[in-house]
Formats: sequence, structure tokens, C-alpha cells
Amino acid sequence: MRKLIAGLVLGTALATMPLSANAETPKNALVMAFSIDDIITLDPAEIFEFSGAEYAGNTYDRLIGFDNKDVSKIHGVVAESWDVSEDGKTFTFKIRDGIKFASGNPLTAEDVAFSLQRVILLDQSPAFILGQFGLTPDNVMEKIRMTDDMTVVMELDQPFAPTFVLYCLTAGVGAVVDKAEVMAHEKDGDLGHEWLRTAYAGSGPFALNKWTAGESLSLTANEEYWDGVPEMKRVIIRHVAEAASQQLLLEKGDIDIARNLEADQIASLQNSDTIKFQNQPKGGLWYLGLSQKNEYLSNPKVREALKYLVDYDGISSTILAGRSTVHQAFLPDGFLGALNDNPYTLDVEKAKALLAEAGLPDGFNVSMDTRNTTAIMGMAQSIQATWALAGINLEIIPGDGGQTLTKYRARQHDIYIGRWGPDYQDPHTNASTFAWNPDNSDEASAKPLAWRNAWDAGDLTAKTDAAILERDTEKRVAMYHELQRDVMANGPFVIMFQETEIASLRNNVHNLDLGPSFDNNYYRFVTKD
Amino acid sequence: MTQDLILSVRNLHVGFNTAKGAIEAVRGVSFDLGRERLGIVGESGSGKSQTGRAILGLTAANGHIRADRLQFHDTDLRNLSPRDWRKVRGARISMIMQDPKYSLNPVMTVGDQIIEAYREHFKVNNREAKRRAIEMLESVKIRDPELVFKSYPHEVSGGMGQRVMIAMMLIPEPELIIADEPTSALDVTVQLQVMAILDDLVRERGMALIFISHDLHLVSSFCDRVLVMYQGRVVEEIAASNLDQAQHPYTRGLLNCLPKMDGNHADLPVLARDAAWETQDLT
Amino acid sequence: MTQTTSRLFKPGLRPWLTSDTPQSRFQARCGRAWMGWLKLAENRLAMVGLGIVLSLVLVTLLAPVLAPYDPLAADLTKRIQSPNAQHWFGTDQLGRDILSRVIYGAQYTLMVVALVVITAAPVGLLVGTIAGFFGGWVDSVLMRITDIFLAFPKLILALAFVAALGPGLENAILAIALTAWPPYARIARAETLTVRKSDYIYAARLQGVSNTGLILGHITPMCLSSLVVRVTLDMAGMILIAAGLGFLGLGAQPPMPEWGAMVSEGRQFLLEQWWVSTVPGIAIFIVSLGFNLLGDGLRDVLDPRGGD
Amino acid sequence: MIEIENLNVWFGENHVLKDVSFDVPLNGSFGLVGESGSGKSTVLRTITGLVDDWEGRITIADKNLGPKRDIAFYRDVQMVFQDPFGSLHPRHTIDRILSEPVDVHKLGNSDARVIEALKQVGLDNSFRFRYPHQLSGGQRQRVAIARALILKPKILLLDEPTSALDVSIQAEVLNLLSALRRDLGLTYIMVSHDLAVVAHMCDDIAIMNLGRIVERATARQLADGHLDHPYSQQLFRAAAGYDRAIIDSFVDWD
Amino acid sequence: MFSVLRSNRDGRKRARLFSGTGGSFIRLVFSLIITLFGLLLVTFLIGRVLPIDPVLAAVGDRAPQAVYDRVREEMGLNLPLWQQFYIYVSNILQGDFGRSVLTSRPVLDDIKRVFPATLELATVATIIGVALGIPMGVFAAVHKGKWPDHLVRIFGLVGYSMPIFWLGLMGLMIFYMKLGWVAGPGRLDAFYVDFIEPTTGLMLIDTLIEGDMDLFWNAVSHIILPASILAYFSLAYIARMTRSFMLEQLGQEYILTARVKGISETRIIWRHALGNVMVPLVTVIALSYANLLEGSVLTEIIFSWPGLGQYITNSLLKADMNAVLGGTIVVGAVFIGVNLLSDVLYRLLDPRARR
Repeated sequence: MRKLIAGLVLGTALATMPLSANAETPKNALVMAFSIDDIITLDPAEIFEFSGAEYAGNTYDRLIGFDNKDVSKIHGVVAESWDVSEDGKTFTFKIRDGIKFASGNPLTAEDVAFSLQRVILLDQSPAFILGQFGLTPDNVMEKIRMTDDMTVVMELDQPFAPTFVLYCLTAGVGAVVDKAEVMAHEKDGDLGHEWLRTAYAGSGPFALNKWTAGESLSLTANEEYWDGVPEMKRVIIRHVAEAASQQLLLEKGDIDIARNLEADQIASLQNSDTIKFQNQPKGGLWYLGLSQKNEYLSNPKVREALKYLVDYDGISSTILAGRSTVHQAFLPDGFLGALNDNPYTLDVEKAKALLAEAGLPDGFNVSMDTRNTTAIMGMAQSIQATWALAGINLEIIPGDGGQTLTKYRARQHDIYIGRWGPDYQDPHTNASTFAWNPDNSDEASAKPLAWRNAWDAGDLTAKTDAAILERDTEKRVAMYHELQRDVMANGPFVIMFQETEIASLRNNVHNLDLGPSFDNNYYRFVTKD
Repeated sequence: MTQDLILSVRNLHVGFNTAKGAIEAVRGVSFDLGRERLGIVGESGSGKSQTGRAILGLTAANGHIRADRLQFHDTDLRNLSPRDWRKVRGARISMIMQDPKYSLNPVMTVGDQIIEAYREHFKVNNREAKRRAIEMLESVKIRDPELVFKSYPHEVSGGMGQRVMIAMMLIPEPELIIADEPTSALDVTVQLQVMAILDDLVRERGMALIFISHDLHLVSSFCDRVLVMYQGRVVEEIAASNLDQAQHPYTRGLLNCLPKMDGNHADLPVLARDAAWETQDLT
Repeated sequence: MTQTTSRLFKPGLRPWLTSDTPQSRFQARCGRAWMGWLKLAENRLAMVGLGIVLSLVLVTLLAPVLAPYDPLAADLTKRIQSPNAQHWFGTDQLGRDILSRVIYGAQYTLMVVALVVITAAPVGLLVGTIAGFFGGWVDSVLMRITDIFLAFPKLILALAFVAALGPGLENAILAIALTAWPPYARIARAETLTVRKSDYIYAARLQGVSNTGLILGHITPMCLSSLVVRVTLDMAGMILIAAGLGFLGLGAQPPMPEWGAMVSEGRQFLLEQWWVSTVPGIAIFIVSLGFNLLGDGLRDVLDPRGGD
Repeated sequence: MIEIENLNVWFGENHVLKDVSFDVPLNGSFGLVGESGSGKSTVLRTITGLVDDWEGRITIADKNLGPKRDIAFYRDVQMVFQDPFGSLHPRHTIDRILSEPVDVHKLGNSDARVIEALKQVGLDNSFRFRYPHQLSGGQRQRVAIARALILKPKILLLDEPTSALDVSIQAEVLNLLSALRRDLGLTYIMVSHDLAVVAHMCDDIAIMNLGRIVERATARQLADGHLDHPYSQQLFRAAAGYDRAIIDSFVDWD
Repeated sequence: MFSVLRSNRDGRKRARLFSGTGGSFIRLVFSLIITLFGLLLVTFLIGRVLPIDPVLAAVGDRAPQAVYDRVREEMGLNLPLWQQFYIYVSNILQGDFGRSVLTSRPVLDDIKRVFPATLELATVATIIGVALGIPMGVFAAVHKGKWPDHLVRIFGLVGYSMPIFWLGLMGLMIFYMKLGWVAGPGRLDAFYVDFIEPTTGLMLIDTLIEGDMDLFWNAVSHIILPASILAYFSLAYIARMTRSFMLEQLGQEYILTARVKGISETRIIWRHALGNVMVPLVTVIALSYANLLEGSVLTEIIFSWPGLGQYITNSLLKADMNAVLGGTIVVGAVFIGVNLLSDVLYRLLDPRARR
């Protein structure tokens, strides 16, 4: 009994005592709340997830980079310079001297060649980015080779536009891994893949300290980084799933940056004197995919009507406030050839007229697979409400990401509301999915978004293929403009918004470098007062 | 027999508030008790147990006691504080309950329960208390007191349990023992053995005893004096030896309706109840 | 007028109900119910609970009359307004009136409760009484199955079920029922075990009553009271699990104004625009409280032992 | 009418009945006396088929009993239990309790039969729709007897039918049972711990101890105290009431 | 007339085989195995009917078809169902729970990491729940029908009736944000996350092992709020059950005996009655503990508590079936283990249940 009372007293004491220490993160460490439970691997040859890519972007050096402020400015990173052969099929890279891996090994052409070959040989999800150049596991050892300690040569099967090739090398597959370190952990000829999934062998501004899946990721600064040592000696990324929890942590000062605040939370913090925001338009597009297997949606008039039935401005200024801009073409702003005119606005009368033309004056019933996140649900419900004005009865089928996506990929949806993020910085990445569908049968081997929505893209497929071979940039831009206009008018996509990332920062945090894609958000320049 | 008066009860009423209205379980019971064995007999619902409990102030929470006089030696048992009650209970008045299966705490050893009863009233150390407890177990004729001391209630038989109960209730040497149907859960031979033990101990220590039972036969053969209760009232008071001369038709009826071992299979005389018994005063 | 009716009512019905010598089966049953009601009516908290539950039914029935707005009418220009004269409980993220949504949401809450009760309770009762009555291998098999479901993480089982059938209120209800029956089976079995050996079951068996007759006519009524009590107490839990599934996005589908989903949708505004999430939260709380109070009162009436 | 030969019963490891044999003639009344644990109730439970693990021979009305009792068996043999509080279903009205056996055996005309059975045990029609808790102990035991009688059985097994009742009520119930046997020509086996009750009710008596019948006696022999076995003698002496002198001679029999 | 002697001796022998202590142990183990196997089978089947593509979880949305097909084959999903189950069970028997798709690690390692978090939270919550629930239940029972009873009842019912996510967020807002009494989401301040090398995985113990009192208090201040909120639920349940058990015990004869002995009411309540109440209460506490050990998904999400509940839920939603199966087996085993433990405790507390 006495113990019980003691326990009681202790319990009450604990419950009422101010236990939390003064919340203030150390000056030389960056603490960030971020939804990182999508990371399933740390091997740059396999990483294809948003936060995984951000990790790789900060810990590995890539062959080529671009300026976050102006994507058209491409520069070398590991490659000091490059040459393109006359016929446009051979690229020769000169490797930068003086880069060191975290292991202490110097970075050489051997590592670069190995890294690129490894991507093809492992054949994981992102391998296709290099595979587009005709590289296969069978030929890659001869197509990519080092000619001397500091030179790597890459041979392509067609004379692709150089910008296309270089942009592809700015992606995660262009990351250079430490061959000696990786091969030391090779098992059963897996090129160290099994090991690297949870380990690190890079030369970037930060090195991996520890990854606890679904929990935290911590990095330490590379004190010998060739391009300037980061001021933050440690970066700690904590997985915080609940946005409200992120907000609390940020307001309280337990973290420096919150990455996943929702629009309304941001709105409510606009007047805060301790928190500021940093916006960066991203390549992600919010769109509706309209399955052409659906009898109503396959009607071009209906598709057009639906494009007039979204409250673009309303959603973007409320539900997605600050987190998006209206954008209706399949190339996001900032991409080569991106089209920025947005012809569609909410116009119920026009939509009704189009529906009447389509023989559906009273509307119809249709369902939409909807991922159950706040933003998507909000958009879906707004769309549901505006479509109802034209008599279209939209049933929202909510589901988890995995679920809705499974259905989408199996072409079992009517409408899918989703986000598409480009894989690399070249326009082909989106053209090849929105405007390209070589085989519209259920058994097709290539399954771009056009295929998922059962849309026969017709001659757009050929036009897309032609665009990557056009070496004249201006002509190439014109080709993409045409593709975008065509898809905008006829495609089975209601492209609505371009994503803007908003990071919420404590006032004393500066110089977070957010890039146009999820793999170029850099921590290396961050400073704190 | 009533040379020195121990307990005096006058016009005792015990009532209960229940969902179905107020019930009077005891209605004006009066008696005096000396160093003797007094039997209270009655059928179920006659108020005999409630009379016993009222003396110990153990009437249930929804009940209330009223009496002109409820005097135990110099202590007025009406309106005692809980503190004062604790000095009376166990130490001066004690009670033996019906079924040891339910009236002993199942999760405490027999020894602990006896020691607890002793140490509540005597400031002695544990070893001394244990010695006394073992002694007491011996005196209720338990053959292996050490073993029983360490046993839990479910490990001893009904007869043994009731002996434990007696030991526990007698160890603080109270002056008055109330035995409420102490043997009705036991087989007949065991029942008599337990009563013999109680009898011996009470005699040796000069204690007074109130023996409450439904068994007129048993009570009359055991006690000195008998109160017969009916519907909350005492209808007859009689010396046990004179039971066969009982006057009240109720008492006589009770005696008559018992089956006898006379080989006679004829119908038993049935008690014919008279409404007047419920109000008539004891003459 | 009320006076006359009550005067007519009182001398006529009360003695009939409280009669110690009822003249028909119907009267006996009514009398029994009346006594139970009197006992329940004494418990003021239970009456509060009953009042809440009845209000829930009433609100469900009268939703179209009571609700000031269309619960589905979104208007982005009016989003997240704090409580005001036009919108007593404010508006949500799509500018819908929260009061109207809460009123319309009552029916889903009632539906959750009713459907779970009519699915889980009979299943648990049947499994438990059969297992307890027959014992032996029947008991072993049924109790192993019960154990498997009990040992399953409840929310996981519900989640898996909802994930398999697709999200939606009906499936969420089924999933809850699926996780709710094992405890009932346990209770019914325990009750059956104590009842099974009793003399009146033995007596009925000696009358030649069949096993089915024993289970349905003799054992089940004895299990019913503890089950009713437990079910009533569980209702709050069911509403909360349904809300929890709603929170995970697997319960009711938008724009259905289910309370759990509403709390869930509004939680991102909880820190600043508290009412969006709190109003349906309070509604859940009040109804759960109502069922709990009623269950507590019923326990006192039906289950004098008070234990579980 | 009833013949029992070398009945042995086991409860798991416990051998609770050892070679019990007796017989009861038609319209006879047989008493089994013993203290708790003597096995007297087990005899009745075995006859009614509640005990699985037994061997020996039980013959009722010239029919050998097998492992299972069929429904017809219960038309012939009925039982009255010790505790009238426990043997009536607390949630059933008297009407339901009495009409159920009529319905089960499809005898029909249940209303008349219920009224008749109530009348037989001296209860009027006003009891019909009450619940057991609204009845006194004696009234309940009458209902229990009425339930046993409603199938018009030939044999009634009585398991301490009055030990939970006050003596005045006991007398009424015993009288009722005697009258019923007389009027309906029933055969009784009665189990009791009370020597006087058995002596009053039965013609033949067996005294049981630790699963065995230690002595057989007639009611006359019992009345005269003609008992041979020391256990029965002790039981007989104990029944005479409290006598301090005799008690010390008691021996423990377990 | 022929007479048949009935003999049932064989049946008796059979009965004896299972009646001993050994028999009941064998039966217990057997039923445990059956239960676990059933759990496995049900989980496995759920995994197969789930309309989520497990391959997708591994390769991501944008993987080319060829990669998708290869991974599908690697995962053994092209085999017939029974074969997949057979492979899975035989792997488990060899202690191999497979690899989680989501974390690229062996499931067993993941569980070793997430289970202690849940264990710690559930244990602290149960301790709080018991420490407050029992006295409250006793208090209510002793004052049955009076205001303390109503107060405890209402307090308990409020706990029963509150959506936990709402309570959790509100708790954070008030105690963390506004009052600053406790620390926020997570098991430690974010900055400390990799300061502690998990030895036991229990933060409160690991920090003590490291001897870092600052970190220990940090861990305490993190666990206290989620544990209290979970505790509120078990507290409500425990208080309620304590009350009704207590009322039952207070009506028993032995309480009267104790009063007759002149024992103080305090001792009667806390020693005599509570001693008996603890017997059935152990089962109640064990059950609520077992339920907490399943991992409270919602609490874990709101408090960013990397526990088992969240792990299994996430795995399930991403069709990471190895992880779900492994987690379910652990939960099932824990559930069964806690029940066994309560059985043992029951025997310890109730002399009648001892042999």
C-alpha cells in the first residue's frame, strides 16, 4: 500500500512538473521534421522515392548539376567538363580532381564508370533513365568505359539531344559511389547492392550517420568537402507523420524546419514572428486521369467539359493555398519548353453546353479513386461539389496510396486524382508519360500514364520520340509546345496545378536551398543565427 | 442464572429501506442476558440473525436500529462511534458465523487471520501472537495446529473451518459470543463435535453465549434458555429444560411438525399460523 | 388534459403492472419490464444516458427538419469560419455548415451502433453458448477460433478487412463487428459454464428438453443480461473505433458527414480553428457518454452482481 | 420397479460409488441416508443419466439402462431437487416452467395440464404467471414437484427435497409427497442426510458412507434403533440432539 | 431378458491421460501452437486478398514493367498460394521472418526496434492506470452511490468516451505547447535521436545505462503525456472493474467476520477486500495491458512514437506482408504470453487456484 501511495505521488509529481527542457536546437545542427517513411533504400541506383532522393542529393555528388535558380544553366559537378562527338553519339567526361569519398578514397573515372554501369546492371526502378540511351546489362561494360584515370566515355545508340542526355545525368542515377568501398561489401555478385541499401559510400557534402526506417535519418557534415564545408555539422531528420505534430514541434522550437505543413496550418502561421516560409515551385503536377475505358469519359466533349468544371482558382487559393499554382500543361513551369497558358477556368454553363452536345445534358455517375491525404481529399471534395453543378455525380472512393495506385496501374479506375513528379529535368520525362503510348493493349510492356488511362495517343507517340532526337533546342521547344497543346485539348488528363513546396522554418534558419525537383533540396548552405 | 447482567435489550427494532419499501425485521425485542447460554430460535425471516447483528452494530448500511435500551455492561451500544465499536467488537463481544467457507478470507492463511484478530486488541509481537494462535488452535482440538496455521481456508474441511472460526473469535477472550447458526452447514456428527468444543470453551472461560438457530431441537438440548421468535417478535421465552411445556401455539407447532423416528408414516401435524401472533405481546 | 390522462393512466395501469398475481404471460412480462424500468429510473445518470440515446434517435429522424443547411453544400468562399450567427458551430474546410453536418452525422453513428449490435452480439452469443454448453472438442475448436480473433491486433484486423473490401462505412462496420464478437463469445461462454451445471438446467434436461431447446430457451436468457450490459458499454468503443477508422481514412467516405471522419478531417486545423474538429469530437463524446451511462445503469438493473 | 446392481461410479480418479446395489418395488419408497460425500446424490444422478463414467446394472421397469437416456425415459422417471431456489429457471414464469415438458413431449392441452398440476400440489391458478422470485421457498418446492408430476411419471427421485426449507414448511411438503405417492401410485427414491425425515417417509432405508451402503434397515428397525454398523449407530445417536457426554465417543469416518 | 453390463473403463483411461499436470501443459502448448498457426493463416490470407500490390511497394510507382515483373518473381508471388504459405511457415520455423520491403531489413530486426517502444509506452501507461485506477475504484466502491462514486464514474466515462486522437492532440496543445510541462512528440527530443544506442530498446532504461540523467529526464518528459493518455483508458476500465469487484467483495461474509473482529475499516478495505479483488483484477489488468501492447496506432501516429502498432499499420497499408505477418505473430504471442502471465499471477494471488 505504501508503495502504491508512493507511486501515486510520483505519478502526480511527474504529471505536473515542467519536465521539458528549454527547447532550442544547437547552433550547428539542423533538426527537421519530414515525412520520410517512404524511404525504402539508400542505394542511389535504386532510390526512386521523394525523401530518398533528397537524401541522395545531399550525400552523393553527381556527374552533372544545374542551377536551382535557373534550370537551363547546366554545370559539371563530378565531371569537370564534357565533349560531345560530331555524330552526337559519344559523350566524353573529364573527371574533377581532388574529390574524396567518405572512406578517404579519391574519386576517379573508375568510380564514375562503375557507378553508371552499376545502375544498368542492377536494373532497379530508375535504371531506365540511362537505359533510354540504348544501354543494357549486356552492352554497358563496353558502352561506358574509362579511358584514363580521369576520363569516362559514354556511347549512345542514337544522336539524342545533348540537353536530354545531360539532364538525365543530373538525376539520382548520376550519383557516384565509391567502388572500392561498395565492392568490399559485395555478396553473390550483387555489386554491393544489399549492403548499400542501408549504408553509405559517397563523397557529398554530408555523410550518413544513421538511418532508422520510418523513424529518423541523421547526417554528419563532410569536413573535407571539395565545394565548401557545410556549416551544419549535423542534420537530423525526424519522421513525423502528423502535420499538426510537426506544427507543434516547430512552434515550440524543438525543430528548425517542418516540411509537411498543410495549407491551412501555414495560413494560420502567416503572422507568426518566429516562423517563416520558403516557397519553391516543384515539378509535381496535380491532375485527374480519366480512363478511356469509361464510356462517358471517352467522349471528347465530356473530357472538355470536365476541364471547365474545376474551381482552379478556388482550390489553389484555399485548399492548396500557397502550395500550388494553376498549371494546365504537362510540362511544369521551369522545364524546357513548358507552356504556361492556362485556358480553362470554372465555367459551369460552358460545361453544361458541352455535356449537352455530348448527349449527356443531365450528367452521369462516375467514381474517383482518391488517396486519403488532406490535400487530395480537399481537392476531390471541391471537384465533387463543382461537378454536381453540372449534374455529374462523382463518387469518391478513398483509399490508401498503395491501394489507389494498385487500382490505377491495373486500369480499374474511372478517374484517378494524383500527382505526377518528373524523374529528371528534361521535358521528355513528362512527354514520355503524358503523350506517349506505343501499345494501348492491356498486355502492353510500357505503361505510361497515357496507357493507364487507356488513351491511344495516336501520332503523339511518334512526335514524342522525335523530340528527343532534335538537337536544335528551339525546334525541340516548339515540338513540346505542340505536344502540350494537343494533350491539353484532347488528352484524358485534367492537369490542374503545379506543386509548390513550402518549407516552414524558424526565423533563425537561413539559406535552405530548395530546387525544382525533390532531389535537389540542399542543406549544405544552411546557416543559423 | 442471570446473577450478573451482561447485556440488556429493550424494545429493539431493526428496519430496512429496500426498493420495495421499508421492512421491519425486528419489532420490539427485549431480553436480558447473564453468564448463560441463551438460544434464539425461529424460522427464516423471523429476525433472529438481525437481532444478533444489531447487538454488534453490524446492521447493513440501508438498515437502522432503534431501541429503548441496548446496554452491554456499562456501555450503551446505541450510537457508538466507529472507533468505540472497534473496541467492543472482537475484544468484548464476538460472533461466530454460519459457514466457514464464506466467512473466512480465502486469500489469507488461517494463522494470519487469527493473529490479526489477536493483535488488533493486544499489543504483542508477531511471535507471541503466533504462539497464542497455535495454543488456541490446540484448544479447539485441532490435531496439527502448525499445519492448519499455515493453511488457507479452502484447504481445511467444514468442521475444521468452524473450529478455526471459534479459535479466531475466542482468542481475544470476549465476554459475549454470538453464534449465528454456527453448525447448520455441517454434517450432523461434525455439528455436534463443533458445538461440544464451543460449549467447553465457553464454560471454561465463563463467557456468555447467544446461540441463534432454526433448529429448536438442537437449541433446547444445548442452551439454558430459549427465545422463540416469530415475524420479528419474541413469542415465547422458556427454560430449555421445560421446552415440552411450551405454551405458545407457535412453539408447540414447531415441535410437533418435526418428523420423528417412530416408524409412523402418518401425515405430520402442520403448523397453523395465526395472524394474532404477529402483534400479540409476550405474556 | 395531461392531468386527466395521467389520472386515468395511474390507477388503471400501475396495479396491473405491479400485480403480484399476473393473469397472463403478457402481463407477467410487462410487470417485469416495469420493475426494471423503475429501478433504472431511480438512477439519475442512467436517465441522462437514456435521454442522450433517445435524442440521438430523434436527431436522426428529424435531421432534415433540424439542420439549417445542406450538409454537403460546399462553398470555398465560406471556409473555416468560426462559430457565428449564421453558422452556430462554424464551417469546415470546404465551407460546409458544421452544425448541419453534425446533425446529419447522427444517423451514421446510430447505424454503426445498430449494425454492430445486430451482427456481433448474436454471433458471440451463439458461439459462446454452444462452446460452453457442449464443452469438449466443440469448446476447444470454437474457443481456439475465438482466441485467434482475440489475439489479433483489433485495429489491424479491422484495417485489413476494410482494406480488403474497400473503405466505406458499411465495411468499417462489418470490420468492427468482426473484431467485436470474440469478447461476447467469452462472456457468453463463461456465463454458460456457471449456468450449465445449475439445477434448473439439469431439471429441464430431465424434462426431455433438447440441447437446442436448452441453449436457446434456458441458457441464452441467462447470458443476455451480462451481454446487453457489455454491448451497451462497448457501443462507445465502437463509435470510437469507427471514428478511428475514419481518422485513418478507411471509414466513412467523403462527403459523408460521419463524425469520426469530420474529426479526422479537421485535425489539421485543431491548433487554430479548434471548432472544426472539436464539435464533432464533442458529439462523439456525448453520445459515447450516453451509451456508457445507460450501460452502467442497465448493469445495476440487469446484473446485480455488478461484475463482468 | 427399480433394480440397481453393483453400481460403480468414477469421477476422474475418484471412485465415488462402490458396488451399490438395492431394489425398490412398485409403489415402494426407498431412502438413502448419509453425510456429505457419501455418494447418495450420485446414485440419483447416475440413474438420470448425468454421470458418464459408470458400470454395473440399472434396470427400471424391467428395462436395462444404456449410456444414453431417451426422451421416453423421462416420461417415467422424474426428479425433485434439493434447492427450490436453484431448480427453477429465474427468468421463466411458473407457466412456462410447467408447460415446457408438456410441449417437449407433445402431450397437448397444456393449459389444462398446468392448471391441474398446480392444483395437485395445492397451488391455485394465481401463481401461474408469477416468476420464481415472487414465491416463497415452500411454494417453489411445490412448483418443482408439480413440474415433476406433469409428465405423470411412475418414479420420482427426491434429492433432499426439504433440507432447504423451514421445519413447518418441511412438514407440509412431506405430507404432500406422501399423499401423492398414495394417490398416484408413485415409486420413490429419497435421498437425505436427515435420518428422521427418511424414517418418516420410507419403508426401506440404506445408510451410505464413503460410496458404500454400510447398512440396510427397515423403517421399523430404524425406529427401534436396531442398527448393527457402528457408523449407523453413531448417526442414529447424533440425530437425538446435543448430548455432551456422547459426543466424545464419536469417531471420524473419513 | 438379457442384461448388458456397461463398461466405460477405456474412456476412463483416456480421460486419465489428459488429467495430470503434464497433460494440461501439453494441452496448453498444443492450443498455443494452434492459435498461433491460425493467426498466421488468417494474416496470410488477408495479405493475399488485400487489393494492394506488394510489388508496387518494393519498386515504386514509376518503375518500368520489366523491373516490376522481375521483382514479382523474386518475391515468390507467381507461385500458388499454398506454396507461398508453405515457404513462409517453413522459413518462420527456421527463425526467418523474411525481409521487410519498406525498411530493407529483416523483419525480426525491425520488430526488435519497434516493439520496445510500444512495450515501454504500454508499461508506463499500465503502471499509471493501475496506480490511479485501483484507488479510484476502491474509493468509488466504498462511497457507493455518493458523490465520490459519481465523480469517479464520470471521470472514467469521460475517459471511455473520448476519441484518443482528439485527446492526444489537445493534450499536446495544452501540456506541451501552451504550458510546456512535457516534451512533444517522439521518444526523445529530435536532436537526441541518435545519441542513444539501443541496448534494451527501452529509452528509460537505455538512458540510465548510459548514465545520462539529462537524457533520462528527456525520455521521461516525452513518454509521460502519451502514456497518461493511454493510461486514461486503462484507468477508466480498471477503476470501473475494481469498483464492481470491490462491491462484490464488500458484500461477502468474510468482511463481516473482519468487522466482528474489530478490525479498522481501512484495513478491511485495503487488506481483506482488495486482497480478494486483486484475484480477478489481475486478469482485467493483463487484458488491458495486452491491448496496449498491440500498439495504439492512433496514439503512436500523433506522438510520432515509432511503435509496433504504427509499424504493422504502415506495413499493411503498403502491403509489406512479411512485416505484417511478423508483427501479427509477435502481437499474438505477446497476447498469449500476457494471458499466461496473468494465469500465473492468478495462481499466486489466489491460494485456491494453487495446486
